[in-house]
Amino acid sequence: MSDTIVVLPDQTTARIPKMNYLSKEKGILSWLLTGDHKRIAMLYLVSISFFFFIGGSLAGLIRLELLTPQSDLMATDTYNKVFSMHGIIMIFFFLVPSVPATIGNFLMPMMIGAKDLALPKINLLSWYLYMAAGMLALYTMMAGGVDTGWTFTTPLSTHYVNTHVLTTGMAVFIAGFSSIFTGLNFIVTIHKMRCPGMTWFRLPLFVWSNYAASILMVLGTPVLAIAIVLVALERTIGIGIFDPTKGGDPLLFQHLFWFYSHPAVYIMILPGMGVVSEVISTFSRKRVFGYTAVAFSSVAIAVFGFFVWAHHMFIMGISNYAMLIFSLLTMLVAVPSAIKIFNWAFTLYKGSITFETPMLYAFGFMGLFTIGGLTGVFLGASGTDIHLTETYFIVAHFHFVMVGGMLMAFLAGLHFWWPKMTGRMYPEKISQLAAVVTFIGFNFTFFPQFILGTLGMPRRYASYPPEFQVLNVFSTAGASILGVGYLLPVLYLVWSLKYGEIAGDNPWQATGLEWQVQSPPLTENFPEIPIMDHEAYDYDWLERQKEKEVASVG
Amino acid sequence: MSQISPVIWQFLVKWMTNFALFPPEASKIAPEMDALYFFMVLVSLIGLTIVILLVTSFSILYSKKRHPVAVQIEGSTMLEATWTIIPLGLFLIMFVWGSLIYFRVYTPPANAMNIYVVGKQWMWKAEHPGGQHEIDSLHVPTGQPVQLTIISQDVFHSFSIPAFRVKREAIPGRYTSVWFEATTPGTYHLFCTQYCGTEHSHMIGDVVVLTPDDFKKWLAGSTSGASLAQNGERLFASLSCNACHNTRPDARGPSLANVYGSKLNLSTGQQITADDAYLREAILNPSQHITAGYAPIMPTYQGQISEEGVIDLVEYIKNLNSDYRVQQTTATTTLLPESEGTAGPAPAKPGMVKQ
Amino acid sequence: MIDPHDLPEQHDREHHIVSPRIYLTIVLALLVLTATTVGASYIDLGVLNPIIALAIAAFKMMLVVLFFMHVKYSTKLTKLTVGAGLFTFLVLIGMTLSDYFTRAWGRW
Amino acid sequence: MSDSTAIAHGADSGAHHEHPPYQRHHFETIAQQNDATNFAMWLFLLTEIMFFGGLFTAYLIYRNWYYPAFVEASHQLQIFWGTANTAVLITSSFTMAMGVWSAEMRKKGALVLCLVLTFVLGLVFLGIKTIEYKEKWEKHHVPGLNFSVQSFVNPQSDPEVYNEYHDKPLSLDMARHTELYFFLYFAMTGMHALHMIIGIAILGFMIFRAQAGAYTTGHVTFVENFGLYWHFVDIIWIYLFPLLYLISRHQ
Repeated sequence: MSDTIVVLPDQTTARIPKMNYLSKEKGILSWLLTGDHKRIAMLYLVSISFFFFIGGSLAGLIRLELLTPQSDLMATDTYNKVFSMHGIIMIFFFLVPSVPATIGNFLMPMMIGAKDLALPKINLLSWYLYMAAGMLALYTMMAGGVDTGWTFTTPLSTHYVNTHVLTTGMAVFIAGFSSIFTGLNFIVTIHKMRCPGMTWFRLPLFVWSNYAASILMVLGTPVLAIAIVLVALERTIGIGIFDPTKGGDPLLFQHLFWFYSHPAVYIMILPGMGVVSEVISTFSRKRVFGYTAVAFSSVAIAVFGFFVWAHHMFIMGISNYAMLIFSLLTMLVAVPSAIKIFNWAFTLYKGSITFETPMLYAFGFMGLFTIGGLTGVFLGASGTDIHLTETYFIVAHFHFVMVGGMLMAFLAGLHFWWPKMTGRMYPEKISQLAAVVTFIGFNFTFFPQFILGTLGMPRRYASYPPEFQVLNVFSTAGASILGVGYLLPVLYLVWSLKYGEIAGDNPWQATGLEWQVQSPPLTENFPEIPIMDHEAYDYDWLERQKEKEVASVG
Repeated sequence: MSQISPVIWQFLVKWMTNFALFPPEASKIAPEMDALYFFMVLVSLIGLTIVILLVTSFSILYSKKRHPVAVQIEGSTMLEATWTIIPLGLFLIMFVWGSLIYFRVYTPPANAMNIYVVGKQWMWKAEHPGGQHEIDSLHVPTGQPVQLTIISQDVFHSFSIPAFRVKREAIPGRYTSVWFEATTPGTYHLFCTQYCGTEHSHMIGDVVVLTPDDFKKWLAGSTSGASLAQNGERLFASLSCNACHNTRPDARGPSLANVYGSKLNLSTGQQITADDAYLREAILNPSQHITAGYAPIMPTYQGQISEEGVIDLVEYIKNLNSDYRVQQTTATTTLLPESEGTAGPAPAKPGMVKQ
Repeated sequence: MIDPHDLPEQHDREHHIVSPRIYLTIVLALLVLTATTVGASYIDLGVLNPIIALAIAAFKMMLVVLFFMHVKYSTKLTKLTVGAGLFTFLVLIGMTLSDYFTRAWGRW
Repeated sequence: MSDSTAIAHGADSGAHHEHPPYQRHHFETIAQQNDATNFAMWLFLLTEIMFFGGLFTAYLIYRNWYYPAFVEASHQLQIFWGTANTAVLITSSFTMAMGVWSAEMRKKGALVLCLVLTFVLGLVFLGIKTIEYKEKWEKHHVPGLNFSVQSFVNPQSDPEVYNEYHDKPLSLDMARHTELYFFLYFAMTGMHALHMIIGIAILGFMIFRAQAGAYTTGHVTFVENFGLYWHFVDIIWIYLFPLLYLISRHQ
């Protein structure tokens, strides 16, 4: 018995299908004016990768600076700008659009048996907004940057810094609308475009989790938009709404900001959870354990996600009573994540598991997200929050969730669907190596930061007391390993565009509708609209399909 | 060993000699918080171990080589209920435990010694009631609950002492408080943990914990002459507060003797305890805090007194146990113009009063 | 209320055309309510003033949403969407205010 | 929202030729398309609710904190103009609803008339708003740019308002907080007016298209969705009017 499920067509005779969404039209205009969700997904993929590497380089600079206790590589204000831009770019220009706008955009219509998203032009508009926002952010960086941190805390951002708060704010505002439009498009598509027979409980879990994330995008982002507008007005004409000397409450900004930015964490992680559900099911040849529980836990996270924002403000002067409510609700929102982790683990039970790259990344996700989630409880319990918040503990916590969770999931998804997107396989061995390197590098980078945080090292410090140096050196060393781990996929994925093996329709023997059509797919996805006549993750159905094909060919 | 480059060698030496894994516990609350912390670490480790064990054992047992055909399982309500309820229970324990600690940290005991802390870009200024000022450092005695009344003059800062496990945001325009009781003499880190602008990482200092005797010596050795209340008294006089706040029968303002800690009936019908925050608000935004029976004639002092000046006034009012002091102050005020040679009401320049 | 023969094209069975008579009734009701709310504001009712004004506003909103915006005749999905919007709106306001109101209660 | 044009790179499959020209390639039926765009519009309105939600929250908080300032500041608004504007906007909502009905009934003339009426009423609303804004500017009630607390520390200096309400003078610290009221007033009504302006611009475009007969061929989704938007803007005003103008008249 071989230890892989990959079934590739005979490489000597196999060809990439002549008609596909990539070859349909040529020329740069056909890309820039496209309405095709797959092409827009590719546009997004290129642009978010670009921003990821900018944000990544900034992270590299941060780690280099922190190699020594003094602020010797950069002046403190440069350091402040670097970490601010790192946060802004990574969150608004990479993590929020990463899985939904690329993988989600590409696959959502195919998974539910539709020809496109419901609003293709809005989809394209969303990308243009994203690019406009991105360019504005880049311009800001060139023009001198911003040093408010990604949280734009008032009154610092409104009255006390002289950097480009307005342009950055505008960039975030526009990027917000880009993500509103993506979310809106997904919700409409999932509600209205499902093919015959595709009931809610036959949807792949990837669709469920993107649906939950979309709800958060649509309902949360506008509040961020208004908060930023108010900051801009406060900064330009001094309206006093966040200015304590005029009777305003600076904490109100944080209420509005975190009303979006806490759900934003779920916007970032939920689609990643969807990817992991798909990958784990495919590589263990089993239906996801407790499909309904996993589906509803996504929705539960989305709903509860709106009730917990003030846990970012426990020590910042919210009332003790409000603290009690928000802390309690925070504990509740941790439960659905726990459910997911255990359900994934039990999906493996009595499966038939293989260990291709996406599966390795998914395992990485499970381990790191478990740590990230559990350390979140440290911060949700108000007592320990006092000691741990605003330190490297919180930095480590959200990097475990965002980088260890989301980025792992993104890479899992990218490798998993790469054959579908491009028609070619990525090289397996080196990508497995990259997955392992990433995992090791990640732990080296961020685990020491938990200890640093417990020791009390504050976040956003350009210099620190010398006794923290050893752990910081570890962290920086790990970051260089992590950097290699991220660089490798870029190299071999680009390489594979030309030299990768021809993948065929369904290299993983997966059950999703997207795998039942050619790779790369046609512009209209399906020659004719499919009819869903089986449950999601029905591997027996797949077997019967194959037998039928063999019979008909024979 | 000689092959190892000196840089790495230095690093190893440093590691062996100067490597912290856990912060010192130097306050009464620290062990309590650490108990919860280690409980959480334990729960996390168990949870993580379970997940890792499940994943690795299933990966070994049910790899494609050993287990070529998957057995389809729909799910198990029992199991799912288990891993819903057990984490929920644990999380709720952590919630209750955490909240208890939270309330302990933020509810100062009645006998706490009060120290005022003003945060500004980019320094901490601590003011002891006896008038001792410190910049970027804080001297406290062991065995005595110390309450910090914190305020920021500009942006959000956060006063953090990791060794005590306490931290509190310094908010512009509002007093916050935190308390601790130091247990071990020594010097500990003091950080600003809320990002506050360019020199954020230099807004650090030392917390020096002394034995009660040493602390007394330190207090005696670093006094600047006048206590906060005395400074407040002078400010009270120079702002002519006593023109209204006195005990004369026709006084336009309420008498402030023993006002601190008492319950006041406001003109809005609310009842409020006169604490530090109330006194501060009543000076800066008087019209929202009128005592019942008085006309809203008090002018605002917003923008005229620095935060330090307000602290002096608050401290003065706090210590007003009888009207004797006010009358004395009244007497001084009448003397002031001649004695200081200034004509008319002295301009309320806080800088003049406090340096 | 509707005459099925009036439908120019029955491309959507759920599509419901509201007759002008209903629109007219609603707009008159809205104008009357506006007059009422302005009138009520001239009478001193103490705490009741804002309550009445907001209640009337809520009622007006309901009329607009149900009839002008056809939610009364729409699918459950539309109704759910409207409900979800109101719910999140109330969460934002309610939970933020929960902090502000309890701050005045003091330390414990 | 421009769902009435087929997208440029649509599928060229011959199976779709029997569909009406306004149906886009990726929808199976026109009903599905209408449903989808209608639902999308509703979701867009949800984002709008949340957008205004932030402002409403701020308003409620500060009104509670600085009640006397908010009361006296709101006395500066003229209920007459507010009421007139409410009536104008409600009527415009009615004409818009009638427009949707005309489109559904394929009455081109009626549709154009309704749209033009809505357009005009929208402009009237903005005109009245301009009168009010201008008065605020003249009385130095524009926060940040042109603000003075004169009318509140010395109400008699403003005889028109004083004769109606007999406001007591506010102390300076409270009077300063009227700036917050006026900011919220300008932010909320300004944001609302911005939505009106966008709506009026789209209306102008629609009038031309309607004259060309674009909406009276049985495909009314665009008009319908625009109607939803217009009614939503109306609803925002229905709340702004009592909150800003009315509820503090007597306090």
